[in-house]
Amino acid sequence: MSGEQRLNAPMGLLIDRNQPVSFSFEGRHYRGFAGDSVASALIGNGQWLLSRSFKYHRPRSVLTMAGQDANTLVQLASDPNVLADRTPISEALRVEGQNYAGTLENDRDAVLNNFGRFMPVGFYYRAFYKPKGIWDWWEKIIRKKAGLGTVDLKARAGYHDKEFLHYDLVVVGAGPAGLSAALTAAEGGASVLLLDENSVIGGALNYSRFDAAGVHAEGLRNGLIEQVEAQPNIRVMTEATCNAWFTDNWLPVIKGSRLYKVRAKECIVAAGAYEQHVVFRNNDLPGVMMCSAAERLMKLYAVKPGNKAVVLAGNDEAYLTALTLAEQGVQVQALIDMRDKAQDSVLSEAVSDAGIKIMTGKTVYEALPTKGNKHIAAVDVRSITGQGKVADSGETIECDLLCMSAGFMPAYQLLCQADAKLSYDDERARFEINNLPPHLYIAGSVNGVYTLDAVIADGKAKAILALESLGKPFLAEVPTVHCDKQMNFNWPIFKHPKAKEFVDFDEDLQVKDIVNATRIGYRDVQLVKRFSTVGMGPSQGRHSALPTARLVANATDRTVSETGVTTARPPFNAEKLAVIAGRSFDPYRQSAMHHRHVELGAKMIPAGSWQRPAFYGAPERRLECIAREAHAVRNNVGVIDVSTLGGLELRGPDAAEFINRIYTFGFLKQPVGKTRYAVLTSEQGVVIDDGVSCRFAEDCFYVTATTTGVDSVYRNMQRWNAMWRLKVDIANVTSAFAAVNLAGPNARKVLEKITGLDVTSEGFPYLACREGDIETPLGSIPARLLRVGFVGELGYEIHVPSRYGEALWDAVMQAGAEFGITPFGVETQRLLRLEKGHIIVSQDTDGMSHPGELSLGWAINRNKPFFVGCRSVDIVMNAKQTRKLVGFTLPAEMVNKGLKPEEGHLVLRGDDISGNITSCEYSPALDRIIGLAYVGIDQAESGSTFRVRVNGGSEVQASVCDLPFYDADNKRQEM
Amino acid sequence: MMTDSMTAVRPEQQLARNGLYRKIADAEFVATAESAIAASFSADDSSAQSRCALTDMTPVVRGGFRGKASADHLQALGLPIPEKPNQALTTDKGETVLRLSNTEYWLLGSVTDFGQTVADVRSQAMPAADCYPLFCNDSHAWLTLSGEHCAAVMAKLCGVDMRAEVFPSGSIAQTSVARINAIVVSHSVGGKAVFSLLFDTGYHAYMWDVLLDASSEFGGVAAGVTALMVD
Amino acid sequence: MKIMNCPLNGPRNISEFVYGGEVKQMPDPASCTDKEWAEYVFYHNNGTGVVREWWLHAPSGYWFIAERHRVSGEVSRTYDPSELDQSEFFAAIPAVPEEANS
Amino acid sequence: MPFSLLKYGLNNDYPFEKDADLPAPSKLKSHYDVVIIGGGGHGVATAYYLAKYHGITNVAVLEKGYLGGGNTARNTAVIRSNYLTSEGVKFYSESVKLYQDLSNEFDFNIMYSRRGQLTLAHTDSAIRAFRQRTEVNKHFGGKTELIGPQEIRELVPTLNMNPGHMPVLAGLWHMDGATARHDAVAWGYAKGATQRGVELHQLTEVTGVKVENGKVTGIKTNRGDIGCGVAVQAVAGHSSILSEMAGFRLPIVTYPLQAMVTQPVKPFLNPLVSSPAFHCYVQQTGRGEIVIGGGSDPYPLYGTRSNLDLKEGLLAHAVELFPFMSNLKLMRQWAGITDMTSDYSPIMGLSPVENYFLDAGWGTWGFKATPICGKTMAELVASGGKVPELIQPFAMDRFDTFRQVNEMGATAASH
Ligand SMILES: Cc1cc2nc3c(=O)[nH]c(=O)nc-3n(C[C@H](O)[C@H](O)[C@H](O)COP(=O)(O)OP(=O)(O)OC[C@H]3O[C@@H](n4cnc5c(N)ncnc54)[C@H](O)[C@@H]3O)c2cc1C
Ligand SMILES: NC(=O)c1ccc[n+]([C@@H]2O[C@H](COP(=O)([O-])OP(=O)(O)OC[C@H]3O[C@@H](n4cnc5c(N)ncnc54)[C@H](O)[C@@H]3O)[C@@H](O)[C@H]2O)c1
Ligand SMILES: Cc1cc2nc3c(=O)[nH]c(=O)nc-3n(C[C@H](O)[C@H](O)[C@H](O)COP(=O)(O)O)c2cc1C
Ligand SMILES: [Zn+2]
Repeated sequence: MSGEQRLNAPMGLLIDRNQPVSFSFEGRHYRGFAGDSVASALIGNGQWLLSRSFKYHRPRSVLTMAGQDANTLVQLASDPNVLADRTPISEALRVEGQNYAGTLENDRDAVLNNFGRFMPVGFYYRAFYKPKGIWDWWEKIIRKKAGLGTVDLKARAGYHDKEFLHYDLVVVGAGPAGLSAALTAAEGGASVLLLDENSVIGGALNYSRFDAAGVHAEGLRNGLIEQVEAQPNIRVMTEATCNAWFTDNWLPVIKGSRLYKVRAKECIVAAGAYEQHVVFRNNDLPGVMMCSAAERLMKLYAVKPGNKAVVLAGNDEAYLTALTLAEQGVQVQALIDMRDKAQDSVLSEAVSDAGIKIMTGKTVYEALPTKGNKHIAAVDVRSITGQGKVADSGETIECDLLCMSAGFMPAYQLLCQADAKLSYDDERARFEINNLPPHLYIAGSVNGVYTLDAVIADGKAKAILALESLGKPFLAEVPTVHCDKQMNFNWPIFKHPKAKEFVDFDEDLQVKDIVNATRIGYRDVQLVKRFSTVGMGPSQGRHSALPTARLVANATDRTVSETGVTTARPPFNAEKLAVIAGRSFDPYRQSAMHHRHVELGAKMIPAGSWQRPAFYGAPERRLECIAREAHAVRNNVGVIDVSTLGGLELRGPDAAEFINRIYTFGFLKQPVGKTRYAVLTSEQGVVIDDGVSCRFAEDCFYVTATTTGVDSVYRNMQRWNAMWRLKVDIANVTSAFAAVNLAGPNARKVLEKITGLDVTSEGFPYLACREGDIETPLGSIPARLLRVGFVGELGYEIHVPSRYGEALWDAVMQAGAEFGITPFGVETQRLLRLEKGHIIVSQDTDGMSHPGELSLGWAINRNKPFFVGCRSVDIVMNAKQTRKLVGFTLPAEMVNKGLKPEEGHLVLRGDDISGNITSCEYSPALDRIIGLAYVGIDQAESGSTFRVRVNGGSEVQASVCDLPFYDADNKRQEM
Repeated sequence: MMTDSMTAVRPEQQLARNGLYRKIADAEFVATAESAIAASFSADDSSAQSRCALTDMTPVVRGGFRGKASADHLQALGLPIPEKPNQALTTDKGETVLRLSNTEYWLLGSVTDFGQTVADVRSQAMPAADCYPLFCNDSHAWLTLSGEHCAAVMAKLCGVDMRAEVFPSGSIAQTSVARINAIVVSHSVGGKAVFSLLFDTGYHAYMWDVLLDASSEFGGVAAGVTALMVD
Repeated sequence: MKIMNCPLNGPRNISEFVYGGEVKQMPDPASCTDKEWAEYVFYHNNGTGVVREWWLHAPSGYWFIAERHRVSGEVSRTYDPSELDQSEFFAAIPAVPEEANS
Repeated sequence: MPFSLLKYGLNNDYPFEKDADLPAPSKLKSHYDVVIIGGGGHGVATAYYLAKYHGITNVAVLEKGYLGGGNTARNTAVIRSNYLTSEGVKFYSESVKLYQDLSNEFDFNIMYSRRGQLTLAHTDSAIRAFRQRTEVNKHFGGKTELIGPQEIRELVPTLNMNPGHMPVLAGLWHMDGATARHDAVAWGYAKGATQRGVELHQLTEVTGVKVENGKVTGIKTNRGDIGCGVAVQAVAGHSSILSEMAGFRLPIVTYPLQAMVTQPVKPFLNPLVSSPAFHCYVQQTGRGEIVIGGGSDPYPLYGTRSNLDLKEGLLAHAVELFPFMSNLKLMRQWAGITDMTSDYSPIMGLSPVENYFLDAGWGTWGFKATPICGKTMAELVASGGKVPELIQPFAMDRFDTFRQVNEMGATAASH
């Protein structure tokens, strides 16, 4: 653990010694090399302490050097919980520690370490709530200690986008298994995407040693990589993580700030295996790491992980690590093998020949810290006397590095997400993955195959299977794969009376925590997880799953297979929200006249995906604007863009019959040239949309629908006709038409100027529809005209092909200029229609409103055999009615009293709620407050009064009145 | 780069307009029968355009027919009929016939006559039954994406594989592009291989921005129709 | 993401489709009991086996029928609704009146 | 340090076996007075109140997996009572009241945390609906207000008031909004029930329901058949499967519902925040993770596999609302199987089979109802089938009479 010393080449595969990089950690400056990770650069500088643990604030340092643990989580300026062993350094990068009080070095919260015994597993459930109410106080204190890093509230996402990719075969992991699979598949003619999360391909070949001489891997690696890179059918993607497996081989691959969504016809997962730790006291001290971590430090970064090492072996791999350590000048004090002997005697001879003492049948019982607890200083080595049991005394061996390997756990995450089953072979002490879905294969160490030749054969074998499934049979025999290498020591767990033998580093969970959870009754491994939080931290159980399963099995008299492990869920690695969110697609839709409204200063509001003018003018003068616009419509002429209104074109010999079945009214006898109100009920008998049906020919109807309802109305129509099979063509023409409603006493005068149609009250009476031309200075526009009365004045809707929409608007505005034509918005329209007592579906109706409650009985044809919802309408209308939508006014003196009921206020009856206000406005035309409300059926009589509770809790009396409020005999709209 | 037969015009002087013209106001527009189409941009760079270009074809006339008699009707008018749904055929004069279902056909006008031929087809007498003209000239906007990176641009917006091997000229995908329903056609316009996108006119400006954004990685630029008129 | 095979458009991501409910037979509204009608409107088999369902391919506006397993999610068959007899949809097949069809 | 922890620290024998929350597994008896199918929160709460208030303890709770491993383990633990209908508000308010005392009642801390819930309105129709909910809530004594942008900024200064094309116009501020350690609720009930003599049988799957003369008489399980006087089905996502065993159909469709959680960060968000228009709600747990939830999957399925699609949309929305969350790291995504009714209200009470009682249709909103469900279902059982007034509106036959209790607007994406 000395200063800036780096090993010589060929160590340091990833770094460029010619490119020094300086950065800071906790305010201190350090130098590393391009290619270094934050962790390798810091350790290269002798800075071991990287983070503080979640619960006890224990000092932590690298464990895997592969981003598979939470020990290296650090804070970047606006990026919390960043993996120091996967994050490259860059010039002037500022890195901080996280989760401490004071400094990382002197964390005041580290005292929590001494109180561990008062915090048994699940202690939160057993304290802090007596006396009643005290929890509120405790909670605040406890919450302050929660969390790891800190979010930067000013952070914003950079640019993140996504890309869809399609391949015959995706190979996840470019270790020997993946390389060999990709090569075979590409040779067989498949298009292959080969993914690896690291910056270079090769996987374990890059850092691991495969034989005593240490030569086999190098040649193999170079050969495989060269061939893969030369193969045109293979696309290699590095620094790319396959972050989940979703149904039908749908693979999210994250590379930098881009999310690739990859569809693979076939997928081979060659993701390798995670080395496992030995559970003993203080196994979390800085300087205690996986064998593979030490190898990565040396091979990838040329960092010497220590000067005096002890290697703790549960398999032969650790022997190889000992050899590399020795070769790189680390004094290996001892190789402690928990087994009776190594499986491969060649290896143990090589280790002995290197002058390393091999101690078999022993384990590290405890790691002893330096003064200050920041690093390992020695190990207490004991003979193993039984499962998890050790001799009463042993020997102490000094060291500043402990490399351990208890075994390997397959990288099962992606496969578990594919519902593969993880089974445990109690005899061989290893997991197996089976029950894979079709088109998904595993190869290499994830498949429990460890000898290099077998790994390569396995990759090839799976590629041949994938090729077969692709219909590209490969004329080669499927190699048989055989591997009897024993990787796992079956009980690498040594409980210590003083505890701190960590099973889960993320959550600071010790052996007793797991065992005690089962003793308190949480026996299922899933309950153990939820009670103790084992496996719920940032590394999601990559290292705790196996020891937990073993401990739970042992404590509950079951086998590990019976116990199982908890479910691995997406994502594979923690993923930034911004990457998944991506570039935000927020589609918006504009009418052909949109820019005219903006130019006129409209306040635009959303209406479904559309934007519509609410009114024209400054938002703070809303009421004034609405009043002005309403006045213009009532007394002169106004125009509103109604392009967003849904439009459906129904044509064919059965068009009338079709509409007759869809809508409640009768349409068979609707005359050509006339419009009819059309109400739509759901199959439950609830009013869900309304519009106007225009018959332009015997076999041609144009039906309007609400802005937000039309898509679903259209879909439902199509579905009904897939069953009815009537001769009708149904088209959603909403976007094909732009439209305005020209309304007000002077509407006819304006219209006259721009059309040759007979627009007199006889020639074009109320509720008629016409086809004709609108004349503009730029030419004439074919139009459909509907004489309708939604706002209660003489009015014409003019619908034109949308390409003419802007010209239509201009023509109307120009023709109306001499009358002072006033554009009006949706909010004004809402007031005007309220004065006429017209309902707005979804504002004045809710999910239960049936035609009876809305007094729409007149719009239901009782003589026809069927319409959608008819039977339900019968049932609900025949049942006892409970409420009704009525018009109401407040006494004249209530105007301007500040007691106007608002939409949503309640109607009361005694102590009960009997209804609610759906619409309420001050009507300038009537100088009264008017509205629509659901009231109890007994309150619905015209002239009767009811109470409304308004803002502030006071009540007002409203009286039921007949509709419409305005122009009761409809003279104005029919003039 | 305008040919002599073209008349320069501003879009707002024409009767028919669309939701995009303000966004591409820096283009030089020429007149179509009733509208204006962007012919070229002052910043036109033909090498950039050949790599990746986005062109608004909305002013070019389109038409459509649906019903059992549609195929016969079109055939009688001399148009080729694609054999199966989701296939497209292009005529010698440059119109493209899309077959969208068993009984639905759309016609995309040629860039050389801005769709006049299609307009003529639309004005022909209709069969007495089972053939209904569609409204796609107004309900749908039309953009083309051209250049060697078309498939790569689409890969950022759409889940259908549009690489030439699997989506050759003559293919149609009715799918979702940047969360909007769209019809994507691989065909040629003015002799140039393009992807045509047809989608709800209300989203005209939205889709333009989305496509430009996606193509910026490939140096994508806005181009006028003259960029498509290669011989 | 699941792939759904649209009879018109071929295999597509399931996000392009809209689920439209179980295929149910409508009882004769003119003669069924209220209870039978309520069963039709509100109640579902919602079983764990293969269910016949309505699906819409939204970009092309095409409705079809899929037979899908409610646990594995596997879609065993998709086809045009015309392949089903109308009696699968209606206990009493609605008649087209003369005047409408003239 | 609270005194209660000292005893653990000072005693080397901890845990004392008598302190066990749950007893060891036992054999099934041949007959129980009451069999409760489903060991989720609702099932064990029913057992608890049966034993506690009604002295009925010859009760077995049968759970096919592990205790509380269904939706109880999967839900985002939003507890609130700001519903829309009078029936709903009365019912959920009772539940919230019960929740507040549970830790002390159980002698087991469920970490009930009253944070307040803020639901955002981005359109005027949402404001209308929220006003009505506010008023209905207040009418029944709830603490709910309709608040404006300024107050929203003060409550949640980190919120983006102009997300996408939909500015935040108003908010429904529900001061009673809370959360709790969801698993602990099931454990606390199970502990209280088993200590009073109820048997909890995990890994015991019900495979059939014996009905004779229209009356339930027994239950078949993978561990053998048992007789029963009364059976209660409380199986949430599996409701239709159980009802089919008992011989009837339900007005229920089963949809997956997903949720996700980020790695823990230091606390920055106190209230629960939800935006129905953005189909998204977020909250920060006591451990510092951000829990994010949204809308149901778009088609029915009996599966807990999650998908990418929903996650993409949901996180896009979460980041719109809280842009700085873009650097947070998502750690886990999961799903539950929910039993949706068409009116977003539950189905409680009698079934077509005599003595076979229903607690179903909990969809995406039933965690908050756990205490009151247990209490009313216990009353129903103890009274021999007299339906308590509070749950009468939720009878299954409301569908036969077209009298739904429509909570759709008050439930979507706020649970
Ligand atoms: C992602 C998500 C978020 C949610 N968020 C909220 C929220 O914020 N607030 C809220 O109030 N609600 C929420 N909910 C809803 C809530 O989780 C449920 O309504 C509630 O948990 C239902 O409780 P339960 O006890 O009825 O069901 P469960 O907890 O599902 O228990 C039912 C049990 O029955 C068992 N079972 C099923 N079949 C059998 C059988 N044949 N034999 C034996 N046992 C069987 C199951 O294994 C299960 O354990 C959410 C749900 C999900 C999925
Ligand atoms: N000494 C060690 O620590 C160690 C570890 C594993 C394997 N090995 C040896 O290596 C050989 C096995 O090779 P292999 O090919 O099975 O494994 P491998 O470890 O060589 O390769 C797996 C590769 O997949 C990558 N990867 C894993 N999940 C990924 C994902 N979701 N997205 C992108 N990349 C991902 C890993 O980073 C790694 O590079 C055996 O001989 C085995 O003994 C040694
Ligand atoms: C409110 C809440 C918070 C959660 N927090 C975490 C967490 O911090 N870490 C974790 O791994 N899982 C967390 N989970 C998810 C559970 O691990 C698990 O995914 C969920 O209970 C579903 O079970 P399953 O995934 O085993 O099927 C949380 C779940 C909920 C409901
Ligand atoms: Zn939801």
